[in-house]
Amino acid sequence: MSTFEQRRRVAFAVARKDLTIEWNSRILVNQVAPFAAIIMVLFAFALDNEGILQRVAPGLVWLATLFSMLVVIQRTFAVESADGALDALRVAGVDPSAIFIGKSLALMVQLFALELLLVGTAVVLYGVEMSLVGFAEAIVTLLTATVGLACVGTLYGGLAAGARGRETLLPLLLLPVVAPVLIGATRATEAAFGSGGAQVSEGWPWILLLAVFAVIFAVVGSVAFGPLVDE
Amino acid sequence: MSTFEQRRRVAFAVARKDLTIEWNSRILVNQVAPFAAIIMVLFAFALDNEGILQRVAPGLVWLATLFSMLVVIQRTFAVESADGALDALRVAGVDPSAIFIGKSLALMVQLFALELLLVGTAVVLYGVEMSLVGFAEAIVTLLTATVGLACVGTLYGGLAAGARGRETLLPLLLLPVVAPVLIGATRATEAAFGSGGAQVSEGWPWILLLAVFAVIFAVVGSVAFGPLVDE
Amino acid sequence: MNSAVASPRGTGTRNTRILGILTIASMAFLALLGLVFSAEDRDQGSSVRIMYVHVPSIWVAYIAFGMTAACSAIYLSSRNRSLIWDRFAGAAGEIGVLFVAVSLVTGSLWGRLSWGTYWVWDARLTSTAFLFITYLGYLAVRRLGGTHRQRARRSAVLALLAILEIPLVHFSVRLWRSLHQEATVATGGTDVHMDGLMLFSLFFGLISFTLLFLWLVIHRQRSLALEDAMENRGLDAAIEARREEAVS
Amino acid sequence: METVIELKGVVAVLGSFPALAGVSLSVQRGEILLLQGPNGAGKTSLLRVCAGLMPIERGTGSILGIDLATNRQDIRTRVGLLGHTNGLYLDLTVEQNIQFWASTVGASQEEVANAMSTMRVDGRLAKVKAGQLSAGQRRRTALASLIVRRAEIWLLDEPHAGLDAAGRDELDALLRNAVAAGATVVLASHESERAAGLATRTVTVDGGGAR
Amino acid sequence: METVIELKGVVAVLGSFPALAGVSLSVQRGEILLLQGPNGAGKTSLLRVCAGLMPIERGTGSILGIDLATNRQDIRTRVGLLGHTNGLYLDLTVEQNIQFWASTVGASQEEVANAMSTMRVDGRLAKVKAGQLSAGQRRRTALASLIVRRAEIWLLDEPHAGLDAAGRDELDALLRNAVAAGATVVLASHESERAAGLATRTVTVDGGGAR
Ligand code: HEM
Ligand SMILES: Nc1ncnc2c1ncn2[C@@H]1O[C@H](COP(=O)(O)OP(=O)(O)OP(=O)(O)O)[C@@H](O)[C@H]1O
Ligand SMILES: Nc1ncnc2c1ncn2[C@@H]1O[C@H](COP(=O)(O)OP(=O)(O)OP(=O)(O)O)[C@@H](O)[C@H]1O
Ligand SMILES: [Mg+2]
Ligand SMILES: [Mg+2]
Repeated sequence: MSTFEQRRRVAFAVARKDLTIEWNSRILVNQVAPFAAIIMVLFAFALDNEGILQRVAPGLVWLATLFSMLVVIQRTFAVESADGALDALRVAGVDPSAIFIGKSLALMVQLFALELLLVGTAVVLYGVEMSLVGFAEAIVTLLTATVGLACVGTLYGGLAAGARGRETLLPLLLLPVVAPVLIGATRATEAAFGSGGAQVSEGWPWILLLAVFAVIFAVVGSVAFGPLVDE
Repeated sequence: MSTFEQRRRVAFAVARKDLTIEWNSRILVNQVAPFAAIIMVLFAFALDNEGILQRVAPGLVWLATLFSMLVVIQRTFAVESADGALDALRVAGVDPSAIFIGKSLALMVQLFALELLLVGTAVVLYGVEMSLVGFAEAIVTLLTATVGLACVGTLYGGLAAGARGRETLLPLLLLPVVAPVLIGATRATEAAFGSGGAQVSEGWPWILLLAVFAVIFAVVGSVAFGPLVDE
Repeated sequence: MNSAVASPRGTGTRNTRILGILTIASMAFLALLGLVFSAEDRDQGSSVRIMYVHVPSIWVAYIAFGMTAACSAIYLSSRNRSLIWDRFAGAAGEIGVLFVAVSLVTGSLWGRLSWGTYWVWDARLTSTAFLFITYLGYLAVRRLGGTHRQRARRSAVLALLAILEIPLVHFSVRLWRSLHQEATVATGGTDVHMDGLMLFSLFFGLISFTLLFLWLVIHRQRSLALEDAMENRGLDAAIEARREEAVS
Repeated sequence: METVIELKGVVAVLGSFPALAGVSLSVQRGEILLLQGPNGAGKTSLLRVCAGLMPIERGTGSILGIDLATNRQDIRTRVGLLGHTNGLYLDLTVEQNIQFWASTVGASQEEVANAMSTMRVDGRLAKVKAGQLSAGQRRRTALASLIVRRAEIWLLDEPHAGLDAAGRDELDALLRNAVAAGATVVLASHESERAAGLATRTVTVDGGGAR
Repeated sequence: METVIELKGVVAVLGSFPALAGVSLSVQRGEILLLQGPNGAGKTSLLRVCAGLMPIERGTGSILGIDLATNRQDIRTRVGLLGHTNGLYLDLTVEQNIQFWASTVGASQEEVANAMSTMRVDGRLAKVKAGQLSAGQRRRTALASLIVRRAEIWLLDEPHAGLDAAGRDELDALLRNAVAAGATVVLASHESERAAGLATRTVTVDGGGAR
């Protein structure tokens, strides 16, 4: 077993590597972000009748986040398995929980950037007006939801990465689990945006739910990533 | 240039190969279909307030089709590039338009099966009651929309297949182009379902639009696939 | 376990046959209770009889998934990692999925009768659907391939994660005010508003469904054991054939 | 003597890097030409240019008399390339893979069976998915599906790599037969002794040029 | 003499196929063991079992005294494997790839620089993305990142494949140095002459067994 210090070093190395890959290839900036924006527009096409759109804006933000997340996770593990690097990682004896933490961290950074963009788009397009407290609440919602999503995404992404046909196993595993995040984050965002007359204060219990989810999956992920991915 | 007979043979060979791959790996049946069903559930969950859902059911069917289509296309080209088979196809001098037609055919079969499932789900879940004419209209809508989607999906899927980071390039290219299909198919399905008091007869103009789209992309695809994918 | 493996004719033993007869008898009695003896409901009329299938089957599904998780935990923590625990976990998972399906179907039929629609996107219904999907995912991962031990370890971890979904389903009604019946029986409170016979029938249903579940699980576990044994025998033959490949 | 490959001052770029920096080469029908040279010299790029896969930036070239700059699609129907990757469908069995290539060119069942037994991927292996094969078995399958494509020019990138001792001999025999039947072979290889015994001429590629 | 690899009747399956059908093998510290045998014999599988990547179904084994059945994670920190694939991140440059592996084991900048110059992927190549390298250059990069991992047992699957003539000599020298410094090497190869000159002992793998 590796020491705490070692594990920290490896986790940071992994996170740095993933962010460097993003930096070298600019996939997130050049492709995922526009993709997410297009999703929001598509929703508008499919759903716009009689002002439904304004009411469901927070839900759309989070749906778009989820779908983009699928894409980002697939990419982050495609990178690992393209030339057998995941095998190399495993045989290098790198501590699985350090891999988990590192990849989750990198995913968090990327997701958070994406969500800021999506929320910003929603605010501008739908003319949302937020109070200062609402703004703070929105940021806290983004942060807690992101931690949970990144952890659970990394966990199941890793499991699906080894399997043939991984493009499709991942969503099957992931979507039922992230449903609570979707609800919690949507309700909290509604509170922050004040959609449909919601009060800012109504958001905090949902944020608590998000935090619980994040903690559970951060802990479970660190422990379970090894057995799930390694064998 | 190859003769018509040759081209037909190659197109069927390609389609057969793609369907055999699906048969060998059962990805569509075991994973995409559940994925599509989950999407419908998630949408419903994120958007359900005050009966919005019933009204937008046809839109959801088509959104779910689109997202599953992305997955299927990615898979169909991942299979080509996993071991450089696309290069092998190109250097074997296989007529690109035959590849295009073959892959589109296979995609049509798969998409159509998927859509039947989704529409079936919607009918059961939302308690849609269709007249016989409505039923016929729904089938025609599925068929025409599928041809268009399969053609445009194959075209851009092939273009994205060569590129690094294809997981994200494809949706970016594809989603804006299929927006018209999304609208047309949704309106036609609304007419067939009778959602929001729509009449069955209102659907046919939309189906015409879908047919025009299908024809355009079948023709453009046969011509443009070579230049787009080859270079 | 080995007795089942040794007998090539089936997975039954004397004990399971007794269990099977018990199950059938109690099912028959449950049918009588539900269809004949118990009264119609004041509001719901005859359709309330669906309850005697709907509610026990979801509860038994909880039991099944609980068993999957427990067997998985035992598998992971035991020293010798006996595969029998993995087979019990898998068998219970499969049958649990079956029971959730029964509950979903009966629930939506009931919904059609009492709410006028098969399905609404209410928290209880949706979370039940997610539960169903989660365990479909569990079964999919069981079929991913690899050695028996890989399968066992991977799916055991997943089972421990999946069980977290159950409290979510159970408390969903309170978390999100919903159309669906609030927990009326399993609240631990004293004010149960059900007529005595109804309540009895419900609990009797729980017992008979549990018997059915046990009976199915034992058979399924044994047939899984037979499958594994067949695979082992197949492996012996395959090893022989593989050795022949050597050109020497 | 008929010239089947003719390149003059060909420059071909990858990204912005000139993988080929002015190659001139001419190959006659019936030759077995060996390309040698250090890693990164441009051997793979040269083969891909000849296969019509990589466009040329400067210079002129023709393959089997067809112009490289304008008519690459026609060239491709007449050459066969085995690259560093095998070009197999990993979810198809060995037999299905070869059948697929056979049906694209209209080859008969007999040719398929012959190709499979030549590369010894018949018997048990025929029904194994390509994704489950060992490295050498994949290489053999790729060669078998090349055989059914009946190319006039065989372009082979390190064809011996991964093959076992018997496979190497089988490959050499196969290439000699193909040449006897009128084909031309260009192969890149780092195994100088083995390849030199097979080749009728050796060209050294280095720094994007050929000598 | 210290035994670093000890396998007894090991069976390992891929899907339901016994890739190893009862292998017994023991390797002493300081050996350079060559695995030979036809395609599909089980060489790759044997190396993956020794690396702790592939679980064993029957039999017993220990690597560096650590039990293979129960403690694979601990084995992995002490062995290094070069498989048929290179295990590179194609979007990272050569230098970033090697740096990454160095930082996972805590190797110094000097070791990184040394490894890169040993495998001659320094200079221009250091800043090229791994995905843009030629086949041999990738193999070199993979070897360089193996060097910084400082394994006690080197497991190499056809390490010569793809390397140019100079690279082969460099690799041989590298392996001899590693052994002199206390490592053990097991390599699979089809290039019998070259590998036989390097190896101290040869084992033939065939039909999932070893002789
Ligand atoms: C597809 C539709 C339905 C689904 C998926 C569903 C699901 C469930 C679930 C998961 C439970 C167990 C709750 C728990 O204790 O954790 C349950 C209990 C119950 N359901 Fe349903 N249900 C459906 C429709 C209905 C309908 C239409 C009715 C009656 C109007 C109904 C009445 C009940 C009752 C009375 C209980 C027992 C509640 C308790 O005591 O805890 N359900 N249902
Ligand atoms: N985008 C790029 N930027 C810089 N250099 C590049 C780029 N793409 C390719 N290269 C270089 O182009 C050359 C390609 O060479 P090629 O693959 O033809 O070599 P090769 O002779 O086949 O080598 P090997 O024996 O290793 O297979 C390599 O030196 C590679 O580093
Ligand atoms: N799922 C499967 N079904 C049937 N056979 C399989 C399966 N998976 C692997 N195999 C077989 O297992 C063997 C694996 O051998 P391995 O890769 O260890 O061979 P190798 O000695 O490395 O061969 P090479 O020299 O070609 O690299 C091959 O014969 C392959 O066909
Ligand atoms: Mg090369
Ligand atoms: Mg091998």
